[in-house]
Parts: sequence; structure tokens; C-alpha cells
Amino acid sequence: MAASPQPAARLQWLFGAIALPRGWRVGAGPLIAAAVLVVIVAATLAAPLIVPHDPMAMDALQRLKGPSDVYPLGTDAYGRDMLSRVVTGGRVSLLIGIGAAVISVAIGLMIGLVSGFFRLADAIIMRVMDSLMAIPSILLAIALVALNGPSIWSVMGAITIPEIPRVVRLVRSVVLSAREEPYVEAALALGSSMPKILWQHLMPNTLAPLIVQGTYICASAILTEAILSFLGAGVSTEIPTWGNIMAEGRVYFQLKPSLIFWPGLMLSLCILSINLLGDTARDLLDPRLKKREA
Amino acid sequence: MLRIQERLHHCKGYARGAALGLLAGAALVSGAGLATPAFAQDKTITAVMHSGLRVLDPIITTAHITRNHGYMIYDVLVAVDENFKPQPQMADWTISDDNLVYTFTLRDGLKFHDGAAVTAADAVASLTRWGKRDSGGQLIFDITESLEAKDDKTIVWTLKSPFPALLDTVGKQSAVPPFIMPERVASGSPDEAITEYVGSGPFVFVQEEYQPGVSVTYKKFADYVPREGAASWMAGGKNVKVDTVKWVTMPDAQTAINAIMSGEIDYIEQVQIDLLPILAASEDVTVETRDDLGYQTIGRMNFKHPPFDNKKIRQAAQMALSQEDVLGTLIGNADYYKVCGAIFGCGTPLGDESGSQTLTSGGDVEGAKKLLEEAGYDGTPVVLMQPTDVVSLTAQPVVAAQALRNAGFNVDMQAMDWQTLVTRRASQSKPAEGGWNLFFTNWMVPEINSPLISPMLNGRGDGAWFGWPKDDAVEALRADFIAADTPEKQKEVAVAIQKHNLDEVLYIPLGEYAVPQARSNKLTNMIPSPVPVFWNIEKAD
Amino acid sequence: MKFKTRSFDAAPSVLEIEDLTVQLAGNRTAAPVLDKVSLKIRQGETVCLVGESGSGKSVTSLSVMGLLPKGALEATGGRIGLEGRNLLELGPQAMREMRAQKISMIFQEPMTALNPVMRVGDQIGEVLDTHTRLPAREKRARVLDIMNQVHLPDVERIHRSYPHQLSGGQRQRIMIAMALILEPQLLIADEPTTALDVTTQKQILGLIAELQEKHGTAVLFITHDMGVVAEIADTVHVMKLGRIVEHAPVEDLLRRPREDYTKQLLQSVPSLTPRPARPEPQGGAVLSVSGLQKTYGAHGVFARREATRAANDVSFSIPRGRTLGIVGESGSGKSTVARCIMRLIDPTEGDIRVADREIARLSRHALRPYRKHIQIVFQDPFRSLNPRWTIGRSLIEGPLNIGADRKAALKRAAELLTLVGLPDDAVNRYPHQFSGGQRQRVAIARAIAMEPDVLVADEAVSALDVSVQAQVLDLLDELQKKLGIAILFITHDLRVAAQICDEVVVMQHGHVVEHDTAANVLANPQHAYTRALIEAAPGRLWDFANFRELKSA
Amino acid sequence: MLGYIIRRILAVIPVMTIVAIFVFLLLRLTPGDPAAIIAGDMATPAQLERIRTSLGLSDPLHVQFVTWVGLLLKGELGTSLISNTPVTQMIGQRIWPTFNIAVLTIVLSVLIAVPMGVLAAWRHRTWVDYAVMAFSVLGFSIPVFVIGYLFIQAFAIELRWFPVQGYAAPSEGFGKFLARAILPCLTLATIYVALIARMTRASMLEVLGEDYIRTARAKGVKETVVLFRHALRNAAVPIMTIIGTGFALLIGGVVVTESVFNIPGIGRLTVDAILARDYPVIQGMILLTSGLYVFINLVIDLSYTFFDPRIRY
Repeated sequence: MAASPQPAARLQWLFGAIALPRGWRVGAGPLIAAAVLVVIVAATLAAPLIVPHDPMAMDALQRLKGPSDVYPLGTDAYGRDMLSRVVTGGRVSLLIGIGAAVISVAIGLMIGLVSGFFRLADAIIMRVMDSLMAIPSILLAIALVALNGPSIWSVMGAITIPEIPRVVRLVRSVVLSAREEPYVEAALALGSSMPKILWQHLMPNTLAPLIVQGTYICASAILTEAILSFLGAGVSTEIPTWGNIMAEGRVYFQLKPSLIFWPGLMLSLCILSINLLGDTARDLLDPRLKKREA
Repeated sequence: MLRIQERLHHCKGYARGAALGLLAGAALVSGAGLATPAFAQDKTITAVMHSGLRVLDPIITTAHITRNHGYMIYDVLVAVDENFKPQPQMADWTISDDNLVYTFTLRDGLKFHDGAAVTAADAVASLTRWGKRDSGGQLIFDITESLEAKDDKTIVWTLKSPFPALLDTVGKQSAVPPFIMPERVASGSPDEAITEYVGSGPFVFVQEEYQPGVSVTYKKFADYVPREGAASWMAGGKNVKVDTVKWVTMPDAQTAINAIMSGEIDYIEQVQIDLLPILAASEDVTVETRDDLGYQTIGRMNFKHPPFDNKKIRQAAQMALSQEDVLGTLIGNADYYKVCGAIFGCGTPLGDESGSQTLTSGGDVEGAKKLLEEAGYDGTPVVLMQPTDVVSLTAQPVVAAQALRNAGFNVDMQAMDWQTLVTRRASQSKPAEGGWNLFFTNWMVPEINSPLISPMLNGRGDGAWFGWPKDDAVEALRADFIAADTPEKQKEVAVAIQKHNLDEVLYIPLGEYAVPQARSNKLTNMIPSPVPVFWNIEKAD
Repeated sequence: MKFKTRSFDAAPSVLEIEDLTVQLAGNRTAAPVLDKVSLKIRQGETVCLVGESGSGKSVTSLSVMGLLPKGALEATGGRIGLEGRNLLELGPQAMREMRAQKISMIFQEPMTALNPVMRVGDQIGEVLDTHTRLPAREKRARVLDIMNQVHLPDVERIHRSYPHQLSGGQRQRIMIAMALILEPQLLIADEPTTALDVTTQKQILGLIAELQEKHGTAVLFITHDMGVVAEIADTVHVMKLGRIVEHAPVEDLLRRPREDYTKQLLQSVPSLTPRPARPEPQGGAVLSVSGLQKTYGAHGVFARREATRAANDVSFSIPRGRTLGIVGESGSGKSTVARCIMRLIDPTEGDIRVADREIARLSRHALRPYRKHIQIVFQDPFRSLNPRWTIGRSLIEGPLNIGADRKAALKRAAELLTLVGLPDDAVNRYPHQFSGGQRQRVAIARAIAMEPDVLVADEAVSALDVSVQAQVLDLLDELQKKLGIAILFITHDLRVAAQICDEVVVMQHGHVVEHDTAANVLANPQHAYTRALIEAAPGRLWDFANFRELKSA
Repeated sequence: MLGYIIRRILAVIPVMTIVAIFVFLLLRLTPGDPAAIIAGDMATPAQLERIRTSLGLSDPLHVQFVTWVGLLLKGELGTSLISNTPVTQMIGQRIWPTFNIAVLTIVLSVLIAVPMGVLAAWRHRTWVDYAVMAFSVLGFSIPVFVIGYLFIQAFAIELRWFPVQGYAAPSEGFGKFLARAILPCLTLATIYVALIARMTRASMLEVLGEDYIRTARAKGVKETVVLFRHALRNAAVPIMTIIGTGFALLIGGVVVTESVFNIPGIGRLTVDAILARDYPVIQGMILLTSGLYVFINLVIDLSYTFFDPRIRY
């Protein structure tokens, strides 16, 4: 281990004891994935500036048209420009994905830390988390969206809540195993207080797995948004998302597959990239795999 | 299927524990199924209807699928034919000269599915229950002196004052026809759903194969005696020529189309017009319009809250809208929609298009802007409810929102599922506090083709339909209509109501459209009718 | 001390390794892992391969077995000759056939080397399945026979047991049975007793010798323990950094080491002779423990486990500037005692007095001011420092907790690093940039930064190579002299205890069986268990550091 | 073991209680009115109120809750507000298609995914590994309804190998069942296969680095035996765990797949019930699926003892 190349010292807080595996190098896959993601994110961020049409503007005479100079990807059932919608749709989809990841990780981290270190709280918290886990997330999400109306925030919330127990469990298990580490016991012996140990020694251990988990949550949130839209419980169609563009287009699947194809392609490319990056991060950060390489 | 029932009883009997008992029982006996007994010689029509059947009481609900179910297993005393003329169905009638006493006589051979004969008492109970529920029925019962069974076959209905449209109302095919049920069933409260489904209609409901929302099976009622004569709408001889009719639900329109093309089903009640090109490729399937009257799509404002408590602003909104834009987006194919400014429907006896020029000619955005300015619109947001899960209602709000914005309205379009919408539209709260300003819905033309039955023309304030206009003028006109005893007079009043409606903007007619059906070419002789009926129809092998 | 002296000049050679070179896969420019290693083993001979960690001992053995990790290491040169064939040139199928039939191997960790989910009888039988076609009954008979040969008790029961149901010694016997059932010519034993207690180690070493005798097997024995070498070797090869630096018959090597490295290695081996007694201490005890008891388990409605007493009625005290050792085998309760004293776990009964204060029943919060008086150094140098923190941050954590100024604490940290023999710029570096011995120094510096009265060293040198071990022991000694700290030294190694302790407590099954001065315990043990421990210590009659027999023994 | 099972079953009680309270409150706070669905378009507010009263929806919340819990304790789930059918009967009708499809999916997934994962781990960092990983990432990245449509288009419409839609019970003939079930199962299996293959690979990679694998190789055992006899069984516990937690995923997929392939299962029942605010059905279904989830995970935990003799409860 001592001889293997080290990550830059600046990243040490994240990598912990884990060094880059011997001979490890980033393959073409993750690089392409990162490039794709950058392009998609940049395009959606700049959507208002670059799209050729107002993604909401309808034209009853231009319904379901094929690609043309005016409409490079054709139009949808309301005569709206597909290209503009697909590009704009990424904004909300990515917002939901990233939002769900960040919120569920943040909340899960807090609850998990508490649960991992305080036995009394643990029993209660874990019962509640078990219950939340037991409710099928998609049903919970549909019910929550029905409750709050199909706004972006309620969809994001509906996707976030079922993810929280998973994050809590992850954080808790990391904390439980890390608190057995001698350096934590040493900190205890040095008179450090519980909150300090929790935050300074244990919390950083959870960051690497949480980053990995966060990418997966992000990917699955984007996918869940699409499924919720499919089931009629997604974001209001007034705001295009990849999910509701596909949901609107699914009726025309045989007739005009491009209505599903383009948003589907963007969505899949995006999720694929996020997942690939998540996998790469995990390979990099997972000490168990590391052990095998050493 | 039967086995499942037994098993359920078994579970209840012996494992009356947690609900999980069901699961445990289920897990033990794997591989059981919902076998539909298949008889090779049976002629079965498998039909995909526009929605799943969940409510089996055709009186408690106005849902079309339940009404259609009602026509399968129940029969009616009187029914209108395709010329809008009431015809005898279960009963013939006589009317006293003073137009106050209607005497109905049941025809011979009428039997319920449980074998009992249909009696006048059954009919009286059924009419009474219906009268508490149906708005047209309520009008009649308001002036009813007595309704009684004189003997087993004779029903006497005595009125306090004449009601010229009584037969039309009793014989109407929508939304709540007075289906005749056994007295023991019909004597229940109209607010509590019935639990026994025995009728005297041409088909028998097969309880064991009923799966709410998924499928329902009807068998031919062997003892049904059809009336003489050809079938015409709900009237005439209901001759059943198949053994079984099975309604199945397919939540995915694409799936249904693929299924009819591969011969897995025989009939689709409503085909989405955009998908017709797929069916055009099939030689085995015919696409046609069963019902020429079709549907009217409408917008309704809330009269209780700003900005639409102001008549000028209502007019401005109406002026901004274009039927062509709405229909073009909703339907797309001009063969299947029709710009029509008549609130009673084009092609109906009362239909008239007075006052609807802006609607039918593409809207007048400039005029709307001017009106808005005159009215002093202060930018109060218009809360527009958009259902996300009903295909035939998704386009109207989107198009309207854009038109209203173009005219200078501040529109707050809120998406929700249809169920939330129907709940919310019943709320009289302020729009910002869970109320609303504008929503859209569709009616079958026969449901709105007369001032008597069209719910939007009720002007009784809080007692009116959602939107709650307080409009004494329209109430007076409706009274005139009830009193009108010739078709000419009726038409005259109807035209006045039409003009009044478009001036007051009680509701905005947004045009008519037809929904084609698709049938396998094995099916023949299906009669044209607003209600899809399965009598007369034949199926080739 | 009696060494093996049999001559193998006439014996045919079994294995001949010539100029074996192993390199990192795909990286021919890096220094080779094995550099032209040559080695010869003759029939019946025991060849010991000694060296510190990273010297290439295990890689050598894995090369012979053809088990080098794929894609990580590859043999790039030389020859491994067995029965005239070059093993490096054999295909996978042919190599598989060699294994267990011609060469067998046993490994260090009998816990992990056996498949945890297979019955041990089946695991032995699998060797027969793989290489022979015996009928089931005969197969079973042979398995039971070899199990008898390795002196397993109640073989019928053990045959159908899973590894976790057996003790460490039994598991290693299973491994040996598995390795020898087909009577291979060569047995490679890779640190087979390192994970075992000394008494078990003695039995296993005896067993290997017995079977070797019986079957005439040649043994390649890999170890870092010179004591073991002295006990079993015919010939010794010393490895360092992938090369064999010296090889000789065992007695020659121990008496007349030629290379400096060998000498250094031998001089680092701590002697079993206790250190000279130090003057009696003045002043009272800084740590005193009385009637300490720790009971595990046995609550909960459905728990069926019986309560286990990990420590029972343990009492001792340490004066300032003195070292008390707790010695015992695994499961003796010595670490439990250490953790109770540190209040990392809560003692069930008994008193612990630190700085004149009873701390056994203080709440976690109330305890915090007393933490500074007693500090601990753990066994594993890789896990006892937070890998995400710089050395400096780790060092000032404690002082900051007791209200020190950050700047002053950092300055003090640099001083402490110098004190433990590390460059003072190490404050800005991370643990992974240091070796195990250096990290252990940092851990010691962190502990003494609190200026404690007592330092608990829980197996603090057990994971280190002997040469490093010696340095760390010296450091502890030096610090004690300078700072007057009392040390509670927990170890399983009698040699280490002899070198550092003034007093020794011997523990067995949670009880203290003997408590006396180090000299008395080692030279004149009273308890049978203590005697057994001492007798089991390999090479106990040899004074490695001085290349001669132990005089006083 | 028995003590453990009893303890686990007792632990189900608080979990299910929390689920029950949570679901009940969630639903009752949801805007929506089953009476409006029952009554249809033309109902007046007064009529709705009367129907609501007759359904017991006008009672105070705690009264409704007590009524419902009373039913539960009697082993009943109540009656659908919309269709007036006992919920147990509705679930009884609808559970079999879902159950059969789910079982077939799991079997299919395990049969496909485990060998894939084993192969990938064995051939770590070769094209085989990369191909398996690529597939499994892809499986996570395409919405399940798109996969369903693609399968329909390819196998039902273009190739005409299978029917487009529908469900047939195994009692109608296993061939008929299989013909209709195979496409939905494959659709559902895609994500499940991805999940299990990943986990199998990861778990196998870890196990293959263990000492006893080296021991097995040192015995001269064949590679296939090493992989399937020694490694796979040791790698089984995390794989079983993921099969259990993946059950939740399966329910999500079932909801969608049942729509796409028109299968009358409990997934659609639940979605329809949610959209119609049919409270007793939703409550019953969520209780059932939650209970099922807990039960399956208990069974899986118990199965660990089969794979790993060290685990004793």
C-alpha cells in the first residue's frame, strides 16, 4: 500500500486510507460519460438561449410533423417544437435528479449519524425507516404527488422521501463500523466529545459512499420522474420534462416513435453517464475492491 | 375464478387473522388463475370500452360506462329512438286529455334474471329512486301528485301541472335513465350503491367474472323477449345474437389497437384519432363513427370569484378563445371535429349558433384585450385547472391558457389528476385558497341538447352546477321552455337561451367532435347509437 | 539448544528454484518483486525462508504453486524445477494436477483459508475428488484416516463440522490433513503458526515434523519468527527485498551469521531473559485496579447465550515510571482489561483509580476531564490514526480538548515528533505517507501529548517486524525514563514482556493466574500455565542477539 | 431459530403499525373525494355530501381510523368505496397474475443474472466484464415502459412470436401462460437482472480475493468448481439480500408493466385506486405489499442460514 501512487493531498479528506489502485487509470468510458454529461448539462442550462422555439408555443396546424428546417426534430401532438422541448426538458429532469440526490443525502446523513451513534434514537429511527422502506416507493410517490399536486417540488419530494431510509441505512452502517476503528476509540480516550467525534471523525467516512449513492439516487430519480409521468402522477405538462414528454408521446409510440426516442435517448444517455461515473467513483473509493487490487 | 372465491372463504374461515393470512394462503396454492371458462361453441365479443367499470349502480352515478352497463342488464319503460322520439320499450302509455295523468302498461313476458316477473311495483320503486337522483326526474317529481302501481302491470303517474317533456325525460338515454330494477333493490337510498345486480335487460351480469376496473362479462339472457320491430337507439327490438359479451379495460390505447389488429379483441369503443393511421393498415378492422352527434367540449367559469364574477371579463375570455385552435389541438383530424357554436349541439332539434361568431371564427384577441381594458381587469390570476390523466381533456386547458395570456390575462394553470379536479371544482373557496376560476369538460351531445337536462344552464346560484351562476333570467327562460308545448315554441325559447348563454357566458361551447370506434370485420349489424349497444350485432366465425 | 543437523547431501532434490524473477504485471521497469531467487529443497528437508514483511517470502511460495495473482504479478524469468519439469512452463491443467499431488500448501490464517460454508470433511474429500476416482466409502475412510493422523479428536464429528465450529489449532490441522492426504513430495507452509497461540504453535510444529518424518516430505517453511526457525529448520534462507541474502544450515546461520542483515535480524529478537530489575519506585500507584470484572451477554428476552466473564476479579496497581505487563493468549481477557481501564467499555464491577479518582462508574461526560491522565496505543498502526487527518491535527486533538491554544499545541506537536524520532515537518503529512513503525511512533506521540500518568500499550508492537519492534520498545523505554510515565503493556509475546516489564501479570480465561516481578515470572514460574507458556516459546534456549546458547537457562 | 423468528415477527408489529398510521393519514390528508368519482359529472354538492355520509367519510378521522383498525383486527380490509366489493376479494382476484409474473421474473432474472455476474467477476477487467457491466448500467438507464414498448414492437408486432398483450392463467395451459407472460417478465427482468448481476459481480470479486479460494486452487480444483462450489455460495448472502430489497423495485416495475401489457394485477389495482381515492383498497394494498416486503425479507434472512452455516439465529 505504501508504495502505490497517492491521490493529491487535497483529496485526502475524501479518500481516507484508500489509495488509487496500482495501475488504476480512468478508462475511456468514464471520460466519455463525463463529456456527455457536461454537454447535456450545459445545453439544458443554456436552453433559453439556444433553443429555436418557445418550448410551450403550440401550433394546431403543425401537430406531429416530421423533422424539417423549422422543427429539426419535428413537433409533438400540440404542435410544439420537439428539439426545444427535449433540450428544455432536461432542466427539470436534472433539477429533480440532483435535487432528490442532494436532499435525500443531506437528510439521510443527519438522521443516519444520529442513529449510528445514539442507541436510544436508533431503535425508534430504524423502526420508522423500516416502515418507510417497506412501503413500495412508487406507490408512496404516486400518493404523495396526488397529495400535493404535480408540481416539481412535490415530485422531487415524492422521489426523495423513499430514498432517505436507504441513505440512513448506509450512513448508519458506515458509522457503526467506523466507530469500532481504533482512531475513533483513541479520540474518545483523548477526551473528544461525542458530537465532535461524530462530525469530525465519523462523518467524513460516509462522504465517499454517499457520493456514490448520490449518483445512483440522481439517476434513479430522473428515471422515477419518467415513470411517475407515465402513470399520470408526474410534473405538470406545462413544464416539459423528459418524463412527461415521453409520457405524452407514448400514445404515438408506433406512429411516431421519435416522440419517445429523443427524450428517451437524452434521459438514457444522461442516466448512463451518471451511473458510469458513479461506478467509477465507487471503484475508486471502495476499500474492499481496493484490497483485491493490492 | 370460483375457486378463488372458495379459497377466500377458506381463508376467512380458518385463518381469520391478519390480512397477511390471505397472502400466506395465496403463496401456498401457487399457480391458480383467473381462468375464464372457454366454450368453443360460444360466440363471444370481447370489447374494449372507454373506461373500466367500477360502479355498478347506474342511478347513483352519471358515469357513462355505468350507464352503458345499465343498458346491458336493465331495460327501460320508454326509450327515445334515433329521431329523438320516445318509443314504448317495456311499457306502452296513454296520456289523459288534461296532460296530467300518464298511464303505463307493462308488456307481457318481462322477466328479471332471477326468474321473477317484472311488476308495476318494481317500476314504481325504480322511478322513485331515479327521481330523487336525476335532475330531470327531480323536476317531474316536484310536480308529481302521485305515482302508483294500480295492478301488476299498470303504473299511473299523476301530475299537479302539465310537464310536456315527461316522456322525453323518462325515455332519455343519458345521463341517468330510469332503469327498472326489482323493488327490493330499488327501495334502497339513492345515495347508497346497490349491491344486487339483477335486471330484466337482454344480458345477464356474471358476478363471478366481474373484476372492478378490469373486466366484466355478460351472458345472453335466454328468457328476454325482445320488442317487435327494428332496433333504433335505445328503442326497438333488442335481439341478442351472441352468447357472451366481455368488456375489458386497456389502460394503454396502443395496446388496445395492437390487440384488435392481432384479433385478440373484437371492438374498441373509442379510438384516439391520432392513432387511426395504424388501424388503416389493417384489412380486418373497420373504423367508423357510431354516433353522429358526438361530444361537445366546454369551458366553465366560476361566477363567485374575481375575475369571472365580472360579465365583461367573462366575455373577454370567451372572445379570446377559438374553437378551431382547441379542436385542432385536441383532435387534429378535421374529419372528426366540427366547429359549432350551438350550445344544444349542431344537428339537434334545438341547435342554433346565434352569438357565437368569435368562437367559430378563430377568436378575437384584439377585441378581448379591449374588453378587458374596459372592464378594468386588475391582473387577478385566473386559476385554470388542468387534468393530467384524461386524454380527452388535456389539450383544452393548454390551448386556452395560451389564448387567455395572449389576450392579457394572468393565467395560473394548475395541473392535477382528474379526481383532484372533480373534488376541487366543488369547492366554493377563493381560487387562492383551494378554489378555482376555470375548468373544461366534455359532454355527450344528448346530455346537453335541451335546457331541461343541460346542467350548465341551471341559474340557481349555490344550487347550480359547479360555477354557481345566479341567473334569474335563465331560470325564467327554462320555465318558459317547460311550459312550451309545441316544437316551434320550444325552439324559440331555445334560441333565446342560446343568445343569453353566450352573452352571460354561463359556459363556453368549444365545438364538437366525434370519437370513432374500431370493430373487427367479423362484427356486423351494429346499430348507430350514442350508447354502444350489443344487441342486433352479429359475429361471424 | 539442539538443532537439526541431519545432512541432506545425499538426498535427491525435490524442488529447484533457479534465478526466479517475478515482476509487476505490465511494468517491467519497476524493481522486480523477486530478483533471481535460487533455492533448493531436498527430500525430507525443512527449508526455512525468513525475512521481514515485503521481503518476497510469500511471493516465492505462490510462484511455486502457480498461484501468483493474475494480472498483478508474473514470473518473468528463471525456472522452478520439480521432477525435472519446469513449473513455470506448465499449462493451467497440468499445473492443477501438480497441486496437492506433488506440492501442497498451508496458509497463515486457518480461519480464512478454509471455506466457511463447506463441511471440513468435504473440503478434505474434495482433494480426492479432484485427483482420484475413489468410491465414496473408500474416500471417506481415507479422509478419516488422515484426520486421525493429524491427531484430531472425535474425527466423525469433526468430519461433518464447519470451520467456525473448530478451534484455530484444529483448523490448521484440517489444512495440514488436506495438504498431506495425497502425500506430496513438497509441503509449503506459509507462516502456518503465526496466527496461533504459542501453545498451539508448538503442537502444530510438532505435528508437521512428525508427518514429515513419516512421509519423507520436503518442507518449505516460511516464517518471520527466528524462534521457530531455530526449532524446525534444517536449512535457512534469509530474504530481503526480493533477494536471498544468505543461506546456511540452521546452526551455522544462528552461530555465525555472515551478512550484516542477518546479524541485525538476529539481534532484534528480544531475549527471554528479563531485563535487569530497576530500583523500587517511590510514591504511590498512578493506576490501581481492584476487583475488576467484565461480563458479556445474557440479556434480552429470547437470548439464550450464557453470560461470559471476559475478566474476573483482576487487581493490580502501577507506580509512576514503572511498566506492568499483562501476558496471555487470545481470549485470556487481557485486552478486555485494557479497554475497561480506558473506559472504552464499561466494567461490570470493580474499581479503577486514576489520578486519585475512581473512574469506573463515572458517566461519559464526567469522565472527560480524567481522560488526559490515561492514554492508549493500539495494535494496528494502519487503523489507529484517522487517515483523513494530517499528523498534526491528530496530535493536537487531545490538547485542544483540554483547552490548549492551537498554535502552542502545534508547536508542541512538532516537538513531540522529534521526541519520537520523526522529522518535525511530518505535522503536515498524512498517515499513509508513513510506514507502520512510524505510524506507531505518531500514535505514541499523540498519547504523550496529553502528558498522561499512564500509557496503555495494547499489543502495541505485535504487528511490527522485529527490527521495528525493537526500535519502538526502545522508544517506550526512553520516554518512560524522560517523562516518568507508567506503562501498562498488554502482549501475548513473552519475549517482549521480558524486555520491557518490571512486573508481569499472567492471565488465562479472564483470571489472573500469576502476578510477580518479571524476573520471577520468567525464571521461576509458579503456575502450570505460566510454565506451559514459557516452554512453548520457540527457541527459548537460544540467545539470538549474541549468537549462542542462553547462559542463565 | 424459532426464538429469532418470533422476535422478527414481533418486530413486524411496530413496522406495520407505523405503515398503517402513515398510510391512513397520508390518504385522508390527500385532496380528493371518492364520492365525486362515484357520482359522476352531473352531481350537485348536496348529492356529494349525502354519498360521502353514506360511505362514512364524514365521520371524524379518528373514528374512521378506529373503524378500519377494527376491521383489520378481524382480518378484513374493508370494502371498496367505488365498486362496493370487499377489498380482500379484489386483491384475491388480482394478486395471481402479479404473483405469477413476479415469480417468473425473479426466477428468470436469477437464472440470467447470476451466471452473468459470476462470469464478469471471473473475467475481471476483460471485455466480458465490461460487456456485463455495460449491460447492467444500461438496464438501469432505460425507463421500463420504453423497454416494454420496444419488446412489443420487436417480438409481438414485427416478429409475431408472442401476443401483444393480456394475461392467461397457468391453469389455462402453461404454454398459453408463458406466451403472454414472457414479454412482461423480460421487461421487468431487465432492471432486476442489472441489479443482481452487479451485486453478484461485486460479491464474487470480493469472495474471489479470499484465502479459501486460494486454498481451493492450491488443491488443484477446477476453475468451474472454484467459482460455483466455493465462491458462489460464499457470495450468496449479499445476492440474496439484493433480491429481497429489489422486491420493492419489482413492485414499481409491476405497476408500469401491467399497464403496458394490460395485465389485470395488483399494480394497476393500486394505481387505479389511488387515482380514484378508493381508500380501503389503497390502504389494503399498501399494507399487503409492505407486509409482503417484510415477509420476503424475513424469508431471505432465514435463507442465509442455508447459504452460510455460521449464521445462526
